[in-house]
Amino acid sequence: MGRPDLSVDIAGLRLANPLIAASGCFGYGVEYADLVDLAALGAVAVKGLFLEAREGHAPPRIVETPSGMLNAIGLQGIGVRTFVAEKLPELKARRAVVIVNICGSTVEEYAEVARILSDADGVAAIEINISCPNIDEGGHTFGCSLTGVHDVVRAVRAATTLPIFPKLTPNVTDVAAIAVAAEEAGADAVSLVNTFLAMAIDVETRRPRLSNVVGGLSGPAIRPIAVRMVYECRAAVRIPIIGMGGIASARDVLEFLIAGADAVQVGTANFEDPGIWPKLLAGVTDYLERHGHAAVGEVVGTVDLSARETAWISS
Amino acid sequence: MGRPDLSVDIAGLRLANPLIAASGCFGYGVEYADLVDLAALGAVAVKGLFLEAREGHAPPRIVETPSGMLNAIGLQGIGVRTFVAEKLPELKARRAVVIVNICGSTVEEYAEVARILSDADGVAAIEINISCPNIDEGGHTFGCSLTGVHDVVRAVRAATTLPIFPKLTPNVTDVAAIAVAAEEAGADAVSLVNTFLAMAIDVETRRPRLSNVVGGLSGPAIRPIAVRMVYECRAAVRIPIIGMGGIASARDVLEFLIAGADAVQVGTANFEDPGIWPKLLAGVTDYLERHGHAAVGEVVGTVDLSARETAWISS
Amino acid sequence: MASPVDVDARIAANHRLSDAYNILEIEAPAIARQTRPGQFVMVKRALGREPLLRRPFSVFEILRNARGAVTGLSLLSKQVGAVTRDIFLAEPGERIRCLGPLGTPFSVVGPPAHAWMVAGGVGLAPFATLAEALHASGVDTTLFYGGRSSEDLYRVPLFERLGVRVVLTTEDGTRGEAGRVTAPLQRELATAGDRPVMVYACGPTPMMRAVAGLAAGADRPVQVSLEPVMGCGLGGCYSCVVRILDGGARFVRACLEGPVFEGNRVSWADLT
Amino acid sequence: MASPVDVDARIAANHRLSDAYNILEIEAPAIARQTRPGQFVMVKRALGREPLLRRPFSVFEILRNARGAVTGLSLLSKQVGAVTRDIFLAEPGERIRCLGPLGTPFSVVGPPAHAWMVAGGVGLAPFATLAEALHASGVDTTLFYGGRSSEDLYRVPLFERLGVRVVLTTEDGTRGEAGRVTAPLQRELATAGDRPVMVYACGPTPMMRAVAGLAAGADRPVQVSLEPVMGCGLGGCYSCVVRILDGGARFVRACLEGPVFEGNRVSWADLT
Ligand SMILES: Cc1cc2nc3c(=O)[nH]c(=O)nc-3n(C[C@H](O)[C@H](O)[C@H](O)COP(=O)(O)OP(=O)(O)OC[C@H]3O[C@@H](n4cnc5c(N)ncnc54)[C@H](O)[C@@H]3O)c2cc1C
Ligand SMILES: Cc1cc2nc3c(=O)[nH]c(=O)nc-3n(C[C@H](O)[C@H](O)[C@H](O)COP(=O)(O)OP(=O)(O)OC[C@H]3O[C@@H](n4cnc5c(N)ncnc54)[C@H](O)[C@@H]3O)c2cc1C
Ligand SMILES: Cc1cc2nc3c(=O)[nH]c(=O)nc-3n(C[C@H](O)[C@H](O)[C@H](O)COP(=O)(O)O)c2cc1C
Ligand SMILES: Cc1cc2nc3c(=O)[nH]c(=O)nc-3n(C[C@H](O)[C@H](O)[C@H](O)COP(=O)(O)O)c2cc1C
Ligand code: FES
Ligand code: FES
Repeated sequence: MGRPDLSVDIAGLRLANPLIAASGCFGYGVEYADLVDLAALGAVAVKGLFLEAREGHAPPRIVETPSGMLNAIGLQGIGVRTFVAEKLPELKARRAVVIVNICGSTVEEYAEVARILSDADGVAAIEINISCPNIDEGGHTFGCSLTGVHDVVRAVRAATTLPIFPKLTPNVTDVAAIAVAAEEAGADAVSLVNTFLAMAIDVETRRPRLSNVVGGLSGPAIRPIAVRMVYECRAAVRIPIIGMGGIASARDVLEFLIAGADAVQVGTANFEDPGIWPKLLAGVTDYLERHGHAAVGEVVGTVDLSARETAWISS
Repeated sequence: MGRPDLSVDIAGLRLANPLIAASGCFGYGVEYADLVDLAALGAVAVKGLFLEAREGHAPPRIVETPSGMLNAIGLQGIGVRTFVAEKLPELKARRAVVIVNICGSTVEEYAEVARILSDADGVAAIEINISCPNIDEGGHTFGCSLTGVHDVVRAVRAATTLPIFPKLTPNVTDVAAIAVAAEEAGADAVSLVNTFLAMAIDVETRRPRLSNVVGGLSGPAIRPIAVRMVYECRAAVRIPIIGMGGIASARDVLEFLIAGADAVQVGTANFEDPGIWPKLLAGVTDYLERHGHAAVGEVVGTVDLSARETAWISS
Repeated sequence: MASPVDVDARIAANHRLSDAYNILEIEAPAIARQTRPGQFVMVKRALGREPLLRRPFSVFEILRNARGAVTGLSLLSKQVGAVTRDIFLAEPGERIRCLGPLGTPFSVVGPPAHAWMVAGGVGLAPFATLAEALHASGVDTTLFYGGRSSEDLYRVPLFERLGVRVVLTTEDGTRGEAGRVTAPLQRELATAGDRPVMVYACGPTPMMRAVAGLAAGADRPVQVSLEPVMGCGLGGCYSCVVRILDGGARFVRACLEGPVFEGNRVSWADLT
Repeated sequence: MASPVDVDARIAANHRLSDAYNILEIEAPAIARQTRPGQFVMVKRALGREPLLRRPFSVFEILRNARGAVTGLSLLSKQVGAVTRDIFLAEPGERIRCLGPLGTPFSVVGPPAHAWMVAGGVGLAPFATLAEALHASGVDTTLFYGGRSSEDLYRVPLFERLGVRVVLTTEDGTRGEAGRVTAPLQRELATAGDRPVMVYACGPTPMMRAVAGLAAGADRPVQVSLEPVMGCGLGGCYSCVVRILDGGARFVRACLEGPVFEGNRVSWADLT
């Protein structure tokens, strides 16, 4: 048997492997070009973009918590047109598969940003951020209601023929229902999860440790909740799922795939170890070989619910 | 100035200090009687009780995750009458302040369990578990909807004159709205948070690591989300709040108090260190003294949102 | 029973026996003095450090100084994950958090009964203290001790010094009889005649299940030391339950009612 | 600029200078060879270990062997939390994860300009490499170095060997002039005449703000090395932003455009 096939198909978009750099954790991708072979990633999801440039929140913007971190960057960004003009050409030159994470204060803004990206050269797909918990206009309000999700996805669907991946918030009672709403409104896949709304306080000063008071929790701490949400969504929708939340090892990648994700994103772990990508790839490849799989797709959604049985193991 | 006053008043129930052993993490209390001075705790919240004895889920029932653990105990329990007959007398003899965590498959069962406890001798308050994520009848369904919360709290309110503390699930879009529903239905205080619905998979076998497939995430991992929820509820209700989720040090206790909790519960950390109680108390006392507080209540809900200003500090 | 104590104990020595096994000697006399055979301790490297929860370990030896005074205890550990790795790498002089003694001990037979201890790999751990107690009461004792290979068998002379007859097996035949430990046990059960025999077993669940079956078939009582996952060791969390058959099947906490159970009480079909 | 490398570097030595300060020598020649004055590295004890994120540290010295070949670099660290504690406790032979060099370095003046370095406490860190570079180009250099007490002042001879004139202050008067480091700076600025002077500053934010103000008042250029919280050090997270005044106020990433900034570009009112 040859090397297993790592490529995945996300709604017609073929990726060389299921590893995607998570939005907001990899700048515009170009920052990492010297350290990471962008063409060797499945794709790069760039930082969330509004129509216009945004300043973001005042620092402190991050704070570390047990096995995780909070961020309230506030979607600082250069605006979609500047991105297309200044960053996209370099990403293209580096042969990166580019997923653009888009934001909007209104349904119309989402649609407008999507239209501009459709006309640009080198965008593979659009991830619709309806889940940023840090800013009032970050789509979180859209992302928490079935009609909000439906309206935004519908509008973006009408604005572009690119694959569209709404990115869901975990801060809801029933994430599977939200995923269904996204699917019905025309999503090609769903990304989940964005960060959990959270807070940390400096007890000596009694000030919130983020200038924005609240921020989003990411990192290994949230992984078990994210895995559960992917598992729930897998049972609810037919479209592909891009899973994420706390992935820091090949084992974690496989956990998401087995739970039902067709591809994964890695965010926070890239901060700790920008050299993580080839390690994840090697670990996944090794697993597929050990388990006799010809292609990575064979492990997607394979949670085994049969009764347990144990073999005799001496010590 | 003398030693600060650590006592707190939760809806007329006076506790010697704000530290409560969290339900399900301290057995029926009697298990710890040799190791922990039960009378020195603010209170003991005993394991969730249904009307009848329950077997609970098959093992494995717990699994560790980054800075946290999942549990799916499934509310194994001896039933409320056996508790009253066999455990309550010893708790009373040890001078423990006893909060009984109650469960029900129906609204009527909650009310019936509450009635039995009202007639018993030595129950200080009832915590209404409408938030156990591990079992279908664990109240999670009640706890996720405004009307469900309202119905259960109303029924228990009618059944007892003991203080009642509905315990809220964090697995909802708007926990503050749930807290308001509980308040309006007659709750004397609210406890939050219960555990986050989560999942872990053994990637080698592809089996869920819990026999119940999903379980509840507790421990330091969830603390930033729990603190945010306490902060949100503080702004929404007037009744006292009993905060919890990942407390493992005096600093963490203070973070919850500052966010708006009148008292706290400690669960998972007690597994790591059953000797944690006097340390927490000493740490809180030290903080109050350093900050010149005469009473612990003075720090409750004191998040400072004023603009930052920094002093000159030479390195 | 006396109450457990939680100590931040100094590590006196670490004997690495192979790439996987080690014996850690720790200065915890307050625990060691109270420990009875089959009891365990809950251990982690340091409070506040990942992983969060402690792990259960049988007390292997009670350590004494030259004058016979109890100085501490040792653990026989096999590396399988994070905490056993910490235990493997620990250096003398460092500290380790240790809570115990915990659990219900073996019931120790006296003469004329014979004691047959059946150990699989690291399942040897609870038998050093048991062998001492049996030796003290003059019980005729045999240890059936099996592993995958000779790399799984340690400290045999310790038992021989206590007058224990030792029967070794390895699955790969690198030491003792080739095959599983149940083979010599089965043979000897068949030929034991009417001597009263108490069987004690500790090892992987399938091995204990097999031993319990053999003992039951030969109408011999058997005590097994089970190893469920334990979150607290104190009865607080209800994670460690084992399904017990008496009085209608029900889950009991192995940290309190166990880890030692009579083999015929255990619902083996439910043990994974 | 060359690209940063991430190494699992061996610790060659750990000089504990007090209960808080230490100098850690690490074998990372691939980083050290590329490092320019004012650049930093992102450090943590080991991958996969809490705390999750790396921490930024200025490269203190470039280490060389007897033949002058670069062997590594050192960090001057002050214990304030988890990672600086790990750095304080690290033992020779152990390893540390180190990514660098990162950031925009100081712009190094040449003669006839004089260089005045102003350091507060651990803010001394970026000045050893700067002093070397200034010494190599024959720049007349002064170090104004202040701390709370003599317990905050270290490695003065290192600078003196490079021909640096050193002016010491302590707030408690236990070493050098009593008071803040800005006092002698202010005096000398007032009497510097028409010599061209470049001021470099690193230390607590309020100190740097004061130094930038004094320099601006005396019409001298100033470069400050800021210390915002950094999540990645590579431009990925946008956590490290500093508000800059040119072209309308905007946030720029200190890990890429800094940590060194011209003092008059910084919006000091926004720095906390
Ligand atoms: C009463 C009792 C006494 C014990 N005595 C000893 C002893 O003397 N020496 C010794 O080496 N071990 C002993 N064990 C087993 C020991 O507790 C586990 O090996 C240990 O918890 C593993 O911790 P870890 O952090 O190294 O591995 P983890 O990282 O927690 O786990 C590694 C792998 O082992 C599996 N695992 C962990 N614990 C168990 C378990 N209890 N049962 C089945 N699978 C498990 C996990 O699922 C995982 O796949 C005892 C257990 C009990 C309950
Ligand atoms: C470019 C750069 C170079 C640096 N060079 C050095 C150096 O050479 N030597 C040195 O000792 N330190 C240096 N620092 C500061 C160093 O990064 C912090 O002291 C370190 O991150 C603290 O980590 P910790 O885990 O020990 O503390 P933590 O546990 O993270 O924090 C402890 C306390 O310090 C506060 N804190 C942490 N980091 C900062 C910060 N950057 N600004 C303000 N408050 C903070 C936290 O809020 C907390 O209250 C540098 C920082 C930057 C940005
Ligand atoms: C600093 C930071 C910035 C982020 N910015 C964005 C963003 O712009 N758009 C978005 O959809 N998600 C954003 N996220 C969320 C991540 O893409 C990801 O969903 C989340 O961090 C969980 O994955 P992780 O645990 O691997 O980091 C951001 C996360 C972090 C930590
Ligand atoms: C093993 C275990 C059992 C629990 N059982 C109950 C229960 O019976 N009733 C309940 O209301 N909460 C139960 N909980 C939730 C805790 O009371 C608490 O809300 C949660 O664990 C968060 O606090 P912590 O992070 O301090 O553990 C249980 C938690 C654990 C870990
Ligand atoms: S281990 Fe917690 S109850 Fe037994
Ligand atoms: S530290 Fe991440 S962008 Fe600067």
